Amino acid sequence: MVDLSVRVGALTLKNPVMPASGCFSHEFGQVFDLGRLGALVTKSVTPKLRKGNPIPRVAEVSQGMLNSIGIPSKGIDHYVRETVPLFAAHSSPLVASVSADTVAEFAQATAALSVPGVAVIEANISCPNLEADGHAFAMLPDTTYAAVSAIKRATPLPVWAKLTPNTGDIKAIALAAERAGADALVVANTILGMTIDVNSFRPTLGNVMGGLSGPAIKPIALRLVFQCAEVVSIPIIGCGGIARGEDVVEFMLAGATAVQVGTASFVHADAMIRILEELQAFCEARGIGRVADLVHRARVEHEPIEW
Amino acid sequence: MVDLSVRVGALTLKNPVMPASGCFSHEFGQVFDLGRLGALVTKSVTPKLRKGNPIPRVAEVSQGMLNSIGIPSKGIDHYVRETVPLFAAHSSPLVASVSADTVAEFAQATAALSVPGVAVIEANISCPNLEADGHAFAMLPDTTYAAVSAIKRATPLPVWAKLTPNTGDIKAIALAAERAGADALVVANTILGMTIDVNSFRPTLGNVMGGLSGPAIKPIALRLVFQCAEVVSIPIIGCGGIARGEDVVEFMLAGATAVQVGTASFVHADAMIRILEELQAFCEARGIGRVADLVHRARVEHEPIEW
Amino acid sequence: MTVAQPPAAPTGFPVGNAPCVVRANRAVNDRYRHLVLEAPPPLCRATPGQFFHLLCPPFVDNEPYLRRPMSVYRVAPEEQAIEFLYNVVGAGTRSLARLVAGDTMSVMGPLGTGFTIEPAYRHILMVARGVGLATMAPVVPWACRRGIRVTAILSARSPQDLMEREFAQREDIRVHPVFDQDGTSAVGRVEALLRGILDADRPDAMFTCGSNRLMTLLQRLGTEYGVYGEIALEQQMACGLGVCLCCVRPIRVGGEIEHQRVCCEGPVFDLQQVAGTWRHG
Amino acid sequence: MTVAQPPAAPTGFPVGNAPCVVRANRAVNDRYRHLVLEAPPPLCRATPGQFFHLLCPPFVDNEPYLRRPMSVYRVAPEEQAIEFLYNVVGAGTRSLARLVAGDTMSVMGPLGTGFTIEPAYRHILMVARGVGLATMAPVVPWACRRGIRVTAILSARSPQDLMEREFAQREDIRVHPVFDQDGTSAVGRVEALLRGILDADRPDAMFTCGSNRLMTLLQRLGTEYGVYGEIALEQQMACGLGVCLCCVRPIRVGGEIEHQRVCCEGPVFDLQQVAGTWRHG
Ligand SMILES: Cc1cc2nc3c(=O)[nH]c(=O)nc-3n(C[C@H](O)[C@H](O)[C@H](O)COP(=O)(O)OP(=O)(O)OC[C@H]3O[C@@H](n4cnc5c(N)ncnc54)[C@H](O)[C@@H]3O)c2cc1C
Ligand SMILES: Cc1cc2nc3c(=O)[nH]c(=O)nc-3n(C[C@H](O)[C@H](O)[C@H](O)COP(=O)(O)OP(=O)(O)OC[C@H]3O[C@@H](n4cnc5c(N)ncnc54)[C@H](O)[C@@H]3O)c2cc1C
Ligand SMILES: Cc1cc2nc3c(=O)[nH]c(=O)nc-3n(C[C@H](O)[C@H](O)[C@H](O)COP(=O)(O)O)c2cc1C
Ligand SMILES: Cc1cc2nc3c(=O)[nH]c(=O)nc-3n(C[C@H](O)[C@H](O)[C@H](O)COP(=O)(O)O)c2cc1C
Ligand code: FES
Ligand code: FES
Repeated sequence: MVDLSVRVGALTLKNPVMPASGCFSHEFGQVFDLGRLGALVTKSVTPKLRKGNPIPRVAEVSQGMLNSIGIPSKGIDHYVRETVPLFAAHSSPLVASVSADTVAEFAQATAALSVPGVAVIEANISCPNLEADGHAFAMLPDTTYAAVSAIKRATPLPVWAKLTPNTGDIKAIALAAERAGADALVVANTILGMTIDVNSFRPTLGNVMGGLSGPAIKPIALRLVFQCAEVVSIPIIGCGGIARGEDVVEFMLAGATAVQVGTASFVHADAMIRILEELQAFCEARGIGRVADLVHRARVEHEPIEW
Repeated sequence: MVDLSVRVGALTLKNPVMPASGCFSHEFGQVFDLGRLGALVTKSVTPKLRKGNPIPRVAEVSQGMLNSIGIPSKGIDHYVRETVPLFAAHSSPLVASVSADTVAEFAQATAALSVPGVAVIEANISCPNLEADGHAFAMLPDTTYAAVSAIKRATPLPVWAKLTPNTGDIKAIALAAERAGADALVVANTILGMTIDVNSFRPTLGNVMGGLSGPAIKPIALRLVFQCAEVVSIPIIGCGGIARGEDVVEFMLAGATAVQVGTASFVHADAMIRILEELQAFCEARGIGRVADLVHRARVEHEPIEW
Repeated sequence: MTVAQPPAAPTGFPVGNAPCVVRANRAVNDRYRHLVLEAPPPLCRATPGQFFHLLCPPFVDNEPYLRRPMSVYRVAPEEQAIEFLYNVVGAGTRSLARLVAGDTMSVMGPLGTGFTIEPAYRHILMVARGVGLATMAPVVPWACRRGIRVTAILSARSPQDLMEREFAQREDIRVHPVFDQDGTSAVGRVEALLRGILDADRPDAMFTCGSNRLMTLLQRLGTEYGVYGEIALEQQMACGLGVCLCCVRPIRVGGEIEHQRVCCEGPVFDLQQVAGTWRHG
Repeated sequence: MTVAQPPAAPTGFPVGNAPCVVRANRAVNDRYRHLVLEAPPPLCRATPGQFFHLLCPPFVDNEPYLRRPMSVYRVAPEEQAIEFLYNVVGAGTRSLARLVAGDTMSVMGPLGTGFTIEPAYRHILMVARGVGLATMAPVVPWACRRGIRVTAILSARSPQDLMEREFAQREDIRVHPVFDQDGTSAVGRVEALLRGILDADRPDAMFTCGSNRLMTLLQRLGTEYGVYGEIALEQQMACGLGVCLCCVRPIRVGGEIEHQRVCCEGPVFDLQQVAGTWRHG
């Protein structure tokens, strides 16, 4: 038997596979047993009520999709009252993803979310910062630091900072989040992209641009995890394009302690279960007794030349 | 008949389809007539002699590839003496891509490349800047400005600045290149990525990380072109994942005046010819008399929310 | 009581996700094709208006990545079969068209909320356009078997495109075909036809799918005549399960506009609640 | 004089890129398969050691994006056929294995520089391991037709894996099979065997493919005995045409190490010039 458990800071997960925010809700319980997952991560909620973005909200691309859901939100109270209890029966810890327009709102929302039933706050700082011209908090080290430290102060729960791949300097952002007290990093969110319908000449998304996810971004997400693991010592949760057990192995070798699966669950609703079983089979076939032994074990013999 | 010609600054191209640097050489003449292309863009050359990166230099990924060729170079003299004459017989203008480690080297190399037979200098400023800790020139506006303005001063030829998608602020970079006098922008180079072989635990590329190209990056490249077209008034040459005639239409609608095709030519050596024919058929089917009429005609009804 | 109350799934999970073998895949006419899959029992519990999420196999260059939603056209649990009628419009449906008997494809479902057909109804009116009739067709045998009379207006470009036989299946129903070709499908002409039916033989409910113009017309007439109506909507989907929030359409609920998910609150909605129209492409 | 001097291509372009129809695709043994394609004449001009770049069709999840290089195992212009022997190792070759007669695939070639076999040779020695023998096999009929004697050492894991018949084709050549199973393929044993041949019946040239250890051994013996040798190398490729510089291997040229392209300077290189070994995966 393979020991699939991993430790993300103070928290021990029964296995490293969990959903990515926005790509999971209790409805998956119609297809598989949610209790098998390492953790349960819900769609980002915001303190403000929001309708989300105009339709169409999804466009298919080569080995991936673009989404511009935005963050429709019924507010923090609704989340605490309606969503948290949905997961009370499951043994997997609940990770509440939070997003906000300002540092102060982030802190307030985080405090309000820190209720029994919620095990971790995931700070989605890849969203637009209204105090910085709409640039996402995680685009710059300063705003990353400001947001994460305010969030940390607002809660006794572990805080995971979810970074954006759209920044030009992921290492500086990762270090800023670590300095601000993040207990782990989630690397990473979707990459900004767009497509245009050549018949109508219109952008295919109602919001013009949206986030690219799925296998298409896997090599980029893996590189970001690798770069973050070079500089931080807090755990990293890899995310981006994971669709198979071997993808998890790749992310763990690059430095991730656990992983999140997003878009793959839209192609196969039970993708996370398949991934988990493939991961286990991979370890069994190679006599790897503890999946945690894969973390950061890529054999890199020399410094890469970056450009 | 569709008028396929486009104007990139002072230069008129017979059609908007040309190869991307590093994805073309005279060897394609074994498969199709090079004279049918809008321009001929050669692999970047550097003033220093370079061997290129360690092997393996290529890895396949979902709908794309990673490469870490590096820039093997036999120097500028060799290029002028051996490479330029190879294309003398073709009516399509020759675009010499140049790369260098420092601003001064860029300028010297550009001057040396400005010989009869070369029509345009493409400045590959997506390469590591040895004066800035190895970060690519095009990662920051300052270094972009410094490199492009020095290159401009060094040559009477038009200069195209090739940007990197790895920056967090493409608009600022595009503006810096325009201010520095770039005659056009090429948007964009490859995106940094990596993969790891789960059997050997080694990165699949000898250089650990490499550039992602192919259809996987198309939505990102298209977004970058769209963003650049919002801020600059010089022509943009779109590049990234183009594999079909409709992809060219998409890039032109987003704001590109011409396009470069890279990886698709490795899958089908005559991809550029197919793409050209598909583009022509697209225009014919819709009664579009001039392909140039597609440029920047995407119907965008409202400001996108970026994050 | 809604039709959409399937018995508990044998696996313990109400939504199945299973490989299904293609039994047949034939052209019905120049535009539409008919796909018959051999499906395990949990999938055969679909009710009229529900849909399946089909993973289209990669045959060529531009292979489909996401699943494609497709209304169930016919379910035959006794034959372990689910059937679809579809129109080839893009990469996904082109891939479907290439399937041959013996091929296998991954199918998830049944999904969504189907039509509400009260067993107490005596007469229902169905108004379908184009491939929308595939979505509504399973209502016909369901109603007929319960002694509910069915009147249908089927709208198509031309007689060749009309799938009257596919719609009526083996049932004895009254069909009014209307066509673009001869102008009979024009909104004014259809309105006259509808008023005739509503005046002469008031239906208990109206069902529609496939046309924004017909939707608007039926909303108006439904209010005027006080007849309850339902409509099956379409929207681009990713998950098909209510997770991703991709598939929303604006729905009027108590004076407010809400974004509701076509894949789970729908695809069938109260006709009067649908706010605004929407076209693909 | 090299063999690799094809007549001018009828299309005007020396490299063809054409859809080819699968005639047969059969297992030869547990590890290797034999693919026969119907190819237009320009493709049938391949000479021993050259290769084709095959676009493997997307059958499943992890579909191949780039082409796969494959040495020509047999060319039969009179039958308009090109043939390959391949080992199923990953996504691309798994896709090849699924092809059935009648399927079509895109094939580019012939590519690269093949073996140099002087017509004046009287005796050549061939040393092949594993699927490397597919690359060298076309040398056999070429040599035999010109009255050149062929001695071959074929190395494999076990007798079941050896494709002696595929290698010799219909020709009368001397074959020494060696196996891992019984230890006869150990470098020391092969060295003794080679020395025996080199001493008794000195060949004019040696050709090898498929093993780093055998390469090193042959480099040593080639120098010692003064026998010219050639080796076919492998390397990951993208373009296959000399454009991308992906496929380089270190080659000694005049005391310097150069990166030469396997796809065009190779795949066949002067045995003594190859610097360093390389393994995939
Ligand atoms: C609940 C539901 C039931 C449906 N039932 C049927 C049916 O019985 N028969 C039938 O022919 N069609 C039906 N459709 C429409 C069908 O899903 C689309 O025609 C199909 O997805 C088109 O895919 P494509 O790749 O061929 O086209 P493309 O235009 O290439 O598709 C591009 C993307 O847009 C989406 N898309 C395109 N058109 C539609 C559409 N009308 N609705 C939703 N998404 C769309 C695709 O899923 C894909 O993600 C139904 C749609 C929904 C939502
Ligand atoms: C000139 C040449 C001739 C060849 N001739 C034959 C032959 O006749 N029979 C045969 O069975 N094999 C031959 N090979 C090897 C064959 O190309 C690989 O086995 C094949 O590419 C593996 O692809 P895959 O997707 O199945 O494996 P994967 O391991 O999944 O491939 C992953 C990537 O690595 C590349 N790759 C993996 N192994 C090799 C290799 N050994 N050489 C080059 N690239 C590799 C693939 O092309 C692909 O890009 C030849 C290789 C070269 C370079
Ligand atoms: C439909 C959709 C909605 C998403 N919503 C959120 C969100 O609310 N908050 C968040 O942090 N990330 C969100 N994401 C990003 C995912 O959590 C994940 O970072 C990204 O999709 C990359 O992983 P993948 O390639 O496995 O999908 C969303 C992604 C998708 C596809
Ligand atoms: C093998 C390879 C080599 C490349 N070499 C160069 C180069 O020397 N200079 C440069 O500016 N870009 C280089 N590029 C980047 C391409 O020019 C192009 O920007 C990128 O591949 C994206 O386009 P594509 O998706 O069409 O390939 C190279 C790309 C590849 C795949
Ligand atoms: S398709 Fe995902 S919520 Fe409806
Ligand atoms: S494979 Fe491109 S140069 Fe050899």
